[in-house]
Amino acid sequence: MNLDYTPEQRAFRAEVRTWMEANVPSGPLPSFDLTREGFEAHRDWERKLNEGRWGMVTWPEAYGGRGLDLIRWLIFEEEYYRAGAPVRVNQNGIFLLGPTMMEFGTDDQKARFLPRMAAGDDVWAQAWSEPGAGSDLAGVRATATRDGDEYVLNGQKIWSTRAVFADWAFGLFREPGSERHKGMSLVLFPLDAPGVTRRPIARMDGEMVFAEIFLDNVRVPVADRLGEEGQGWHVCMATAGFERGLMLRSPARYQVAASKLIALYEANKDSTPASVIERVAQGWMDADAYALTIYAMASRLAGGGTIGPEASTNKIFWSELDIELHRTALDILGDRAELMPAAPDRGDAGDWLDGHIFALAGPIYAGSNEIQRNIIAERMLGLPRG
Amino acid sequence: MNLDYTPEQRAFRAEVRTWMEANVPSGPLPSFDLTREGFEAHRDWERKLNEGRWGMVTWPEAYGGRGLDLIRWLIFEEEYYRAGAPVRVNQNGIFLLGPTMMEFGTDDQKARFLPRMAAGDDVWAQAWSEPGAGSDLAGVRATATRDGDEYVLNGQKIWSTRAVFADWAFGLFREPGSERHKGMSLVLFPLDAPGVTRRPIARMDGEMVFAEIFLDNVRVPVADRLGEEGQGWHVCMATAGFERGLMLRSPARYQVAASKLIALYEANKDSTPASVIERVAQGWMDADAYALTIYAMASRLAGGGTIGPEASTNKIFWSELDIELHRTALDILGDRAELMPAAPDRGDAGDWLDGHIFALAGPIYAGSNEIQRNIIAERMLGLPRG
Amino acid sequence: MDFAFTDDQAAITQAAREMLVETCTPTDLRRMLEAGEPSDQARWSTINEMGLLGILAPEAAGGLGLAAPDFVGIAEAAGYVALPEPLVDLAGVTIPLLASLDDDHGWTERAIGGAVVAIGHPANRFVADADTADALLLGDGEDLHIVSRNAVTLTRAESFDPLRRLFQVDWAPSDETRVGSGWGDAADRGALFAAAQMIGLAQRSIDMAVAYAKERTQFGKAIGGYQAVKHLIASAQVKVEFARPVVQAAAAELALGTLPSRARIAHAKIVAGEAADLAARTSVQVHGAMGMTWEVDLHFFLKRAMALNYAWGTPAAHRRTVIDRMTSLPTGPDKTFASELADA
Amino acid sequence: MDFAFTDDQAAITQAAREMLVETCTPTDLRRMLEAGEPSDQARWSTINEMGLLGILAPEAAGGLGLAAPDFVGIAEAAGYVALPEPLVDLAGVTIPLLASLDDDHGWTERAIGGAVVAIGHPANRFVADADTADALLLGDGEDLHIVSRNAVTLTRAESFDPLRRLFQVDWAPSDETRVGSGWGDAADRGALFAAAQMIGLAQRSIDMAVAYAKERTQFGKAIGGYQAVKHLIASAQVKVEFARPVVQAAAAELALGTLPSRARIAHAKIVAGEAADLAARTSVQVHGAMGMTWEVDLHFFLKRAMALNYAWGTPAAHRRTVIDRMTSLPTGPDKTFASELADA
Repeated sequence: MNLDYTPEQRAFRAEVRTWMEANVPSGPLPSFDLTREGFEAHRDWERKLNEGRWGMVTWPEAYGGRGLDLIRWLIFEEEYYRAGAPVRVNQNGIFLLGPTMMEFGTDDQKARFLPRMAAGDDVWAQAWSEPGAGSDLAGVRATATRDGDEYVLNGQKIWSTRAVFADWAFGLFREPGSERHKGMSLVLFPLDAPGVTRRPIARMDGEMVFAEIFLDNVRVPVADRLGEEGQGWHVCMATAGFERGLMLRSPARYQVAASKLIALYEANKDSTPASVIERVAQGWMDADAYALTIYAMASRLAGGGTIGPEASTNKIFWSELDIELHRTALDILGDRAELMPAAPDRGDAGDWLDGHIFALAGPIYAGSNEIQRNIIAERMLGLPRG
Repeated sequence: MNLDYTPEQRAFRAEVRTWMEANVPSGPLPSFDLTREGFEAHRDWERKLNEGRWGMVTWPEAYGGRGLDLIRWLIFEEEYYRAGAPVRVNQNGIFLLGPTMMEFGTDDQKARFLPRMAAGDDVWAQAWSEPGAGSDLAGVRATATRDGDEYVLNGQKIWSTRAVFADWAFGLFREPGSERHKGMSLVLFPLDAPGVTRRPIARMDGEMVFAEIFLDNVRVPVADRLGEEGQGWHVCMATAGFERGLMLRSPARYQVAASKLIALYEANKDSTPASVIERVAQGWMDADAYALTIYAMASRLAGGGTIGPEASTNKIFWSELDIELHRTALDILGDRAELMPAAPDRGDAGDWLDGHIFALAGPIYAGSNEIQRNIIAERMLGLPRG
Repeated sequence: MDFAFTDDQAAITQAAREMLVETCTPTDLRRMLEAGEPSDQARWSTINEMGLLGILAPEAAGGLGLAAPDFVGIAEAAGYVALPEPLVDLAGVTIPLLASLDDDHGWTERAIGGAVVAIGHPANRFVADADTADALLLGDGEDLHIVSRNAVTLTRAESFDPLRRLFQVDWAPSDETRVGSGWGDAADRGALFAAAQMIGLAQRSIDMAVAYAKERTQFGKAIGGYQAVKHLIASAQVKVEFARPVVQAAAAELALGTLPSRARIAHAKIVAGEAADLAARTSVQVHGAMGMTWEVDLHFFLKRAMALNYAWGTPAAHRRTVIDRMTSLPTGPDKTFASELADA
Repeated sequence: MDFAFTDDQAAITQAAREMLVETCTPTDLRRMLEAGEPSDQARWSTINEMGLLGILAPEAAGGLGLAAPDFVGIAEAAGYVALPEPLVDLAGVTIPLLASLDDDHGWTERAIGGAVVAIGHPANRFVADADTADALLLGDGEDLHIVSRNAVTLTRAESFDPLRRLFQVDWAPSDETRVGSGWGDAADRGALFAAAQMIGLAQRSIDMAVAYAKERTQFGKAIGGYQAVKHLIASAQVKVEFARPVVQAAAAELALGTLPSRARIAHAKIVAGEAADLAARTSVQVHGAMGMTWEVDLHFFLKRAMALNYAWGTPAAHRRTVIDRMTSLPTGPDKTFASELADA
């Protein structure tokens, strides 16, 4: 146990910091969910990252990555968030589809898709959930009917991030007549294919951050199935593991949020009861605790260990932390909390309201916290099912 | 809606206060659970209360009570707790058995038992729970086998309050072979009857506040069954309603505790972070909110309304309030919190530790809070069972 | 001592609630938003015809001469439907204040008749409903002024709650516009009736969660059958059950105007806000991803609850009042009601 | 940067844990209490033979010369079994302090060999284990003194935790007893290893809840099959999972002795205490009425957790340290580790 960064790790941090300082756009980019223009601005940022080989840092060098170990990945993320760099429009590719394809894809698929994914040439949407399925992925009803060398896709997907403007999507489809965990396949499809319709879903504040995808006899080659036919559940669980676990939620974002909260408190000290500093301190401690725990997990993985159901504890912790950080900020803002960005007299209200709405989704998506507690109880602690 | 006490209510309060000031023992009585001497001291207090007709104030005058309406009962309780009067050793009689007997008892039973109960001549223990039954009262296994004009009682009861020194007990017994809610009867039995063995159960701090009762062919006359044969569940549910609901937990105890907490905070202000006053204030607000809610319920009942499953909300609220009041006090006491009464240097540690242990039982007994939340969800809000 | 509402109180509350629930459905709210209508004239006429606006105004001024407990259930119902029109501020706060002025320039009567007087109380950063107001009641130091809508410049301060219309007001006081001095108990009234609305909002969030949990299935059964969902909702309902009587008591004691009565209002505002917040978040959780969308109606209630929680004094400010009362005056079981305590 | 324990660290921790779990069962604790034995000599000999007492003492003084991360898992195991003997205070706090003295009068060596030196640090109101001590390390102003057990008068301060033996000590300092000046990092060590014990206590409470929930049935099924019970226990486990690495990080950074490293210890003490408290209360709830009894073993762990939560600095005191660090030095994702920050 040694909590000092090595000279190499320090040098790596300096390298990232230098690159970010030189390249991170000075202002925020327009939303990638709202306009094609915003989406393309984010794609450009992905291209710039890829040029610096900072796009897919955890991927092997062969696919355009740097093959970073997890500690360096954490350092990279720390510097990325510290620099205030844009949210990754490529996120589904980096953390979900990319690693899954490396594990389950054919050589042809890897060659066709991974470099374009890394370059931002193909931006991917995920198409897992369906109306009525929610946390119950085995309840998927969209079908892939085999017709020679093609699948014919039909059905409806929902809560697809990036789907409005993305190029491709990956989703779960089942053989007609199959049930629950059986007979499902993970299929890739272009979002401009005939028969695909996308409909943005407005979030409660009017922002379009999700989409529905309707598939009406969409034909895709069998070669664009990822993994074996009927093994979609298995492939998908590997992917879900990535999402719930270490990868998607790097601690840096919460630590940056905690630092902003401290600054907000300091700036509004005179109008805030002294006790609020204890909530601020709790948020800061929890953000650090999350970072320390992820460092510990990363070290365990580096030493050949694995992450199992304890990934569910991460999900619960960060989602509750995120809400609490934002609730504290809104309480400090008081009657400024409700103001939308264009309102006068907002002062330093920043994007806490937007962040709060986003945080409210935390305990719901990527497997609701109720499901996560079941997993902890049953798979980690061995309590009986049902 | 009128939140002023009437002149008559004020006069009543003054009457209670005068009597209490003249009669409440100046120091605490020895525990009624620990020694016969302590038990008898409490019985003497019950006798004194009865002499002043302050024993069973909610009972009809015919049985030695005052037939108080609920508002006056609340005023009585306020003055009782305000005066720091002893805990009622007679509690099972006042609130559980007495009202049940008035509703379900025969004239003979009422004449034989109620006056002695009111006078403290018979102190009653309850004998409902059994090992393995807990919150599932329908899981009772103790049996009452009919033998002519007698029942032969066999089995084991647990968590019987007052049972070590009490004179009589009332408990649920089932006809051999009957199942779940059917075939149960509520039977009264003397605790010195042949075949009855009592074993005190030590609480975690060594205090004996419960007992087990073992019944080995205990013969009681059929005339000592309360309610119809086989209707024990029905009778018992009426009693449980009293326990969970309005009666057993008068708000005054929490309001007195909150006032003590405020005093503790003030006395230890210098060594306590300023933020703790917000927890103290929350405790005080919650104690008052509980009182206001009970006043509202009492008014509703006085107007001919009924209390149904919302009694379960009371149980949850007071049990959580009680824990939070005590946790706050222990946090103020800091390293004095763990000290037992005889320890030096306790300062104003009072009985917060003892109260805390007692409070920990709150969410468990009289139907666990998990059961109460089920009741609220299913019976109050109409969510589906199972 | 009687905590129950009178039959009259129950009847008027019931009538108002039925009218509001019927005329102010989420569908109505959506229609208004799509049409860009700031308020619904038909509903406002009905509110007016029912006499709700003058409920707390003296009979001499053309009102019903009733008191806060007569209005608290109506304010709760207004919260339950997330009413866009300013019934609560007008009937609960502004009209009683207008009626207390030496010379109200006739505005009490006009307001009772349906004219909107927006109130720029210093407890609030912006003025709600100023765009549809006939006049604005504004403060300049201690002085109160009534200014015509045409005499002010409004800048919209867009709220997260699209049905809440807030404005920054630029205006100039003059001798002609001055109508009196001092806000009286307007801040207390504002806080009290905001608390009442939050009780309604909390119950609405819970009712929606219950309805959804009965209908929505996961893993082959209604999610309301899962204990985790039941307990989430039950815990929110407990919060509401122990906040509502606090609001009602605060209403009954409003007229005392003492520190204890004001502390009870502060208490009510705090706990009603907490109940509304917990209920809204619980309902979002129960609704799953759907609860995050514009499409599901829940957000109307969540947004209003958040806005009201910080309006008419933040929870932090109200907590200071509670602590002030708690530490300066006796507490205990015989001191529950403000009438038992002289003010400090 | 490596958060993993070395094989050596894992091995010694594992060995110590197995020994403690085997020799310090609740049955053993009950036997000691019934016999009125303050400590178990056989177990103390084993602890001594395993070299655990000198683990943090310099090799020159006869110790193993290891560092806090080597001991943190052992302290956790001591908490897991509610160890009555003063292994943690002695090996973690007192012996390193003795070893740092200019002239320890030979007590370092004796303590490494199993002699008990009780410590009267000003962070604690009473002196634990003074009755079985061979000597006491006490403070008089800034001066440290070592006093023989026979030279002091002890008054028992009975703790809720019957296995925790606290004493008020009456004594008189003299030139002969003076051994040095200043407590060094003893308070940090005390807090750190108390935190480690609380992690063990938390996990023990959870493990007991899990075992009971699997076995106990209600309404015809194991209570651990009910979602409400599952979620209670799962929430407690989450607390533990995010407290343990904080304690480990605090151990790794102890030697820095800077404000950030001390704030991490304070952080660790706070969250370990919260985890132990939540886990104990959760376990009581899961155990139902049985959890309230002396008969069920749970109370041993609940009591120790409560005592340690307030020992070696209360949560309130530690929170002040955290806030001090947070407001006076930079925060952020590149400032997680104390080594990244100079002290203020």
